[in-house]
Amino acid sequence: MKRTVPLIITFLTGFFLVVSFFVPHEPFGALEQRLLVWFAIVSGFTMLLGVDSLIRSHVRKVAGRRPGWWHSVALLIGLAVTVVTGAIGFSRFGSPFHMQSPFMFLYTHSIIPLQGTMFALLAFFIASASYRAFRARNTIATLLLVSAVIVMLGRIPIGAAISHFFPAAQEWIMDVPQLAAKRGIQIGAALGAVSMSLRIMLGIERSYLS
Amino acid sequence: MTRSRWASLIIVAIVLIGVPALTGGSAVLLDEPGTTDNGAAAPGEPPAPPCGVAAGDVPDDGGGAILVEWTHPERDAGLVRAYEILRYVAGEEPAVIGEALPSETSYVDGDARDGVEYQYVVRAVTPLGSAESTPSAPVSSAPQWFARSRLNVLILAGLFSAAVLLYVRRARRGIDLYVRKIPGLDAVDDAVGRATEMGRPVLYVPGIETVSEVGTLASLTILGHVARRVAQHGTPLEVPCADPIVMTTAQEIVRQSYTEVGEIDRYDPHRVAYLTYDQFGYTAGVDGIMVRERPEAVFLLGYFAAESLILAETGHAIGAIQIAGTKETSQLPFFVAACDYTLIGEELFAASSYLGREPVMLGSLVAQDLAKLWIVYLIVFAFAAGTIGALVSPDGTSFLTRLFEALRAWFG
Amino acid sequence: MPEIVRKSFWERLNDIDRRIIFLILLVTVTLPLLLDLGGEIPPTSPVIRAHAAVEGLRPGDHLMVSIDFDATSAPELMPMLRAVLRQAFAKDVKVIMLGHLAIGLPLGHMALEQIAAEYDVEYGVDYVDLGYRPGFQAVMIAMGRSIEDVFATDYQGTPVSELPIMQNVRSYDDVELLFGFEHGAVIDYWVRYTQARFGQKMAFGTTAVMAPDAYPYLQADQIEGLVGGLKGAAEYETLIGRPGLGTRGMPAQEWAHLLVIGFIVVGNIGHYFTRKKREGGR
Amino acid sequence: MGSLGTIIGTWLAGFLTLAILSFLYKDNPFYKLAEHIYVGVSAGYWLIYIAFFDVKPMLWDTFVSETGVEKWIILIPGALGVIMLSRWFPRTAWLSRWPIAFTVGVGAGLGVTANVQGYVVPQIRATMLPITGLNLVSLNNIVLVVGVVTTILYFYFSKPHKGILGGAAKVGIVFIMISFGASFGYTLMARISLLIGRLYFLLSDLLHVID
Repeated sequence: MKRTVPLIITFLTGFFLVVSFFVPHEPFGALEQRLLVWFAIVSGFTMLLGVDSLIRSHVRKVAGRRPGWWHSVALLIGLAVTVVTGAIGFSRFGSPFHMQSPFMFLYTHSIIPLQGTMFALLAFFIASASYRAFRARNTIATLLLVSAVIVMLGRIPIGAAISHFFPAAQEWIMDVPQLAAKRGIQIGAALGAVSMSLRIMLGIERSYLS
Repeated sequence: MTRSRWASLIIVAIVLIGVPALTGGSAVLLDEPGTTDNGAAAPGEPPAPPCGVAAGDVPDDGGGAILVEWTHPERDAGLVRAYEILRYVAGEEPAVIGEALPSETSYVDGDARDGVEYQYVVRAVTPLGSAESTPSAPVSSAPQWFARSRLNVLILAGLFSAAVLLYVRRARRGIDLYVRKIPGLDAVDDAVGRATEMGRPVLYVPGIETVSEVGTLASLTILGHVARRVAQHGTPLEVPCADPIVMTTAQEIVRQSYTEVGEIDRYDPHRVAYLTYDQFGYTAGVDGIMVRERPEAVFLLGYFAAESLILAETGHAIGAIQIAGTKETSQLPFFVAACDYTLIGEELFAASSYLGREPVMLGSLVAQDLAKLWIVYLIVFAFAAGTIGALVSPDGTSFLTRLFEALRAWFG
Repeated sequence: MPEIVRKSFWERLNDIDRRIIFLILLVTVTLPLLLDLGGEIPPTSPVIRAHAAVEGLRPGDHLMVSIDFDATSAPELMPMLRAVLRQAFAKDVKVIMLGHLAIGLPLGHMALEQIAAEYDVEYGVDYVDLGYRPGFQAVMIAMGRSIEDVFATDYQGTPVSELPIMQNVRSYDDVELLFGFEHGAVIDYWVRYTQARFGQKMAFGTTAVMAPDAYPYLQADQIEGLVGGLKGAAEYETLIGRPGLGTRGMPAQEWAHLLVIGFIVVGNIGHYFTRKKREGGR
Repeated sequence: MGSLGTIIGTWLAGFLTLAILSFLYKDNPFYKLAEHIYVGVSAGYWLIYIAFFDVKPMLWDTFVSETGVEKWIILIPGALGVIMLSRWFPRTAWLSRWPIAFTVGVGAGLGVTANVQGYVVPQIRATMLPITGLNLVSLNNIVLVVGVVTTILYFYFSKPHKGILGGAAKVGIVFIMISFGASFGYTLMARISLLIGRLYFLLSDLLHVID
């Protein structure tokens, strides 16, 4: 019961999705859409488990007065304030996402800048990674380096000003060798993914519930 | 050595030949497209109506849809604002059911009742008035039992599945199978070992997607292996999750691994925890764990987007051994640049077979190789057929050219 | 034998603290922003056409601005939005803002309030923010008959019937131009529904990634103009004579590119010399 | 929100921006605070988001508006969701494997067909290219075919990489490296414009150094 039922559920879910892909006739055709809606609903409930896990782990830190516990207080306050403003937005404006809702104020002035800044860190990390990683250690590493530099130069007006070679070479590298390797990788990865999915569906691979 | 040098030389030669050729040839691409002059004098009377209105059941669907197509010689005059599609059943007045752009010559009526016979009229709307076509012949929609356009997928997926099952069975019967070394996977145990020696934790990042993404499933199976090693050594394992379903699944897997090696008492579910579903919020949190817990081994396996480099660079900065892997080709370069080992695409999916060294699993790797080989044959064959066909008769009438075209057409 | 080996210049360069790299990058990007080093970017035809479409409006005409992007594309699209709003307010054109991305609209609203403060304009009279309504296709189509049917109130809940600006605006017929700022598929629906069906004149600003997809619309004369990416924004700023983030951002962009290439070159020189030393010492 | 709200909001945003940027120097209490606020606020945000855009329309609204069988069918995923919550109680925790099995099944089922249809078939088709004569397109076609084939062979697991296979795999890795270099360089511009966006916010909206 504890092991067989989940295996059957996995198999049937996967099987019906595959059938739905090939059989447009009702009731199979709409199964894919339906199962995806179900998936979204189940993940909605699971979100409660996630938030519960987050709250518990930080309540533990606060209760145990672990180092930096007051940061956990900030986290819990942030979480609570967001959920409460969301509820206020829902009850007063009919949607938490209404422009006037305090929830959106929080979104605009905390999540947007936080998101933008974390994202912007990439500019720094891409610089430090290029400094360190692009070294002509051997033939293959040299190719990596040369193609990166050509594409970098080809994407800015100065590159074109130096020589028309750069924008043209940039385009060619992106369109031909870059695309070729990407395709090769994707075909292999797709086969790997199909075989992995099959193993899971058929219960050969079952580490998730063994 | 010499062979790789030759290979590189060939590639460099191709680049050197190809690029100048392109520089010469791409001048057209760089030109700004001129604005088309639209000042043709408008005739003072409504245009001719659309003609040749043909309607038919949309193939390969669950019914309820009819495709309407038409031609309109007047269209080039640039006068048409839109096409209106009218529908009626015998004995009723036609009513507008939808519109199409001036550039379109077809419309899908997704609101048909199966079995009911409809007729369609297409009306061209212009500032000078509108013009209606003659009605189409009566048609009805019907559902199909099989999506014929997906026959190729069925055949390919079927053949491949059969190969996987066949080789898995063979493997079960104990036939010894060779699998080449995958450096990143060989390093998994070393990394856990080193973390144990240093008395530092292991950090396992299963990506930012949920379990409907196969890359996440692959990552979770590798997590099982890592967790067993970790449990044997008694090393702490941190698994921060961005998706609650991944969290619950990972908790099951890690708990199971601890149980298997008889260390269930050491399992702490709070270390397999949810952070936030927000891509960069998760990144910020994992970065925080990295700089504070100072893990010695960091695993970045699964689906990653832009955050890949933020995580990998932070991991590099704290001096951890990093093993990364994803099938996202756009993120692979960053992992290669910042991590010690990177599992590229298929290697990520091969991992659970490889790490387990279970013959059953290795069987599916052999099946994958067989499929790859056939794909290579197919591509080379098509290349040869297309090339020889084009050389033999450039007008495209040779048997080989037609074979080539047929092959391509079969693939969609 | 063990001795204290003094690291050579190249070795130290090789293991340089990455924070120095961060600092250099920060300075390289900040300087052009601060000092306004960017020359004017010569405008290209799609941007000139977009600018001309707004320029062709007369005082009192209505410009509808649609915010169809969110924070991730804001660095590219906000400069365009600011430039277009400045151009409109300077010409006494009335601005009606709305959007099809609920989570992006606050960004547009902030820009609207900011730019409006620079001019002698009043909310409800010269500009309005209608906010967001779900279901963008339905919204687009319904506005062809009556804007008030969809947007009975503005973003604050004030009935549009009480807003002077909306007194003369019933449908697209009273909107002389629509300018959409796009980072996704919404642009296709604007063209498909609003342009094709109602003949609405429209121009767009898009991210650099999206611009090639929108190009066919321009070639087919379905849209009046197209502004693509930070470069397009810089061109637009040149046209309105108010350099902004686009103009300043372009040199920052280029400098940073060159800097990263410079890092790679320096890293390789360091690598070359230290390798010689390593091999010589053996 | 009035202008006071905007001012407070701008300063909050400014503080958070600087706090995150300070991570580049080293981990510090400000980053730690911003990080915790980010995790907390965004976890709350997504909880609300999923509740409002997933569970409410898909489960609640469907249940309320539908009649007949559909009304009851939609309770199946609802029940699975509730079963998932059985993890809260150790004695019933094993039940949660049912919904987990369902979600994994969705992933596996999609994985089988989507990968064949989405990657294998179109990529093979796109790589079926001929030489049509002495021209640029033909040259590019050769490079493409060689690149795809050798990259595929690089991932061949069940034979040692020696002989022809070894040679092909080495050419494959050359293509892979060129590709990685190119993708890396291609992304640079977008990343830098994000940084420009953030710095502009700091210099303009917060500090008013530039307009």
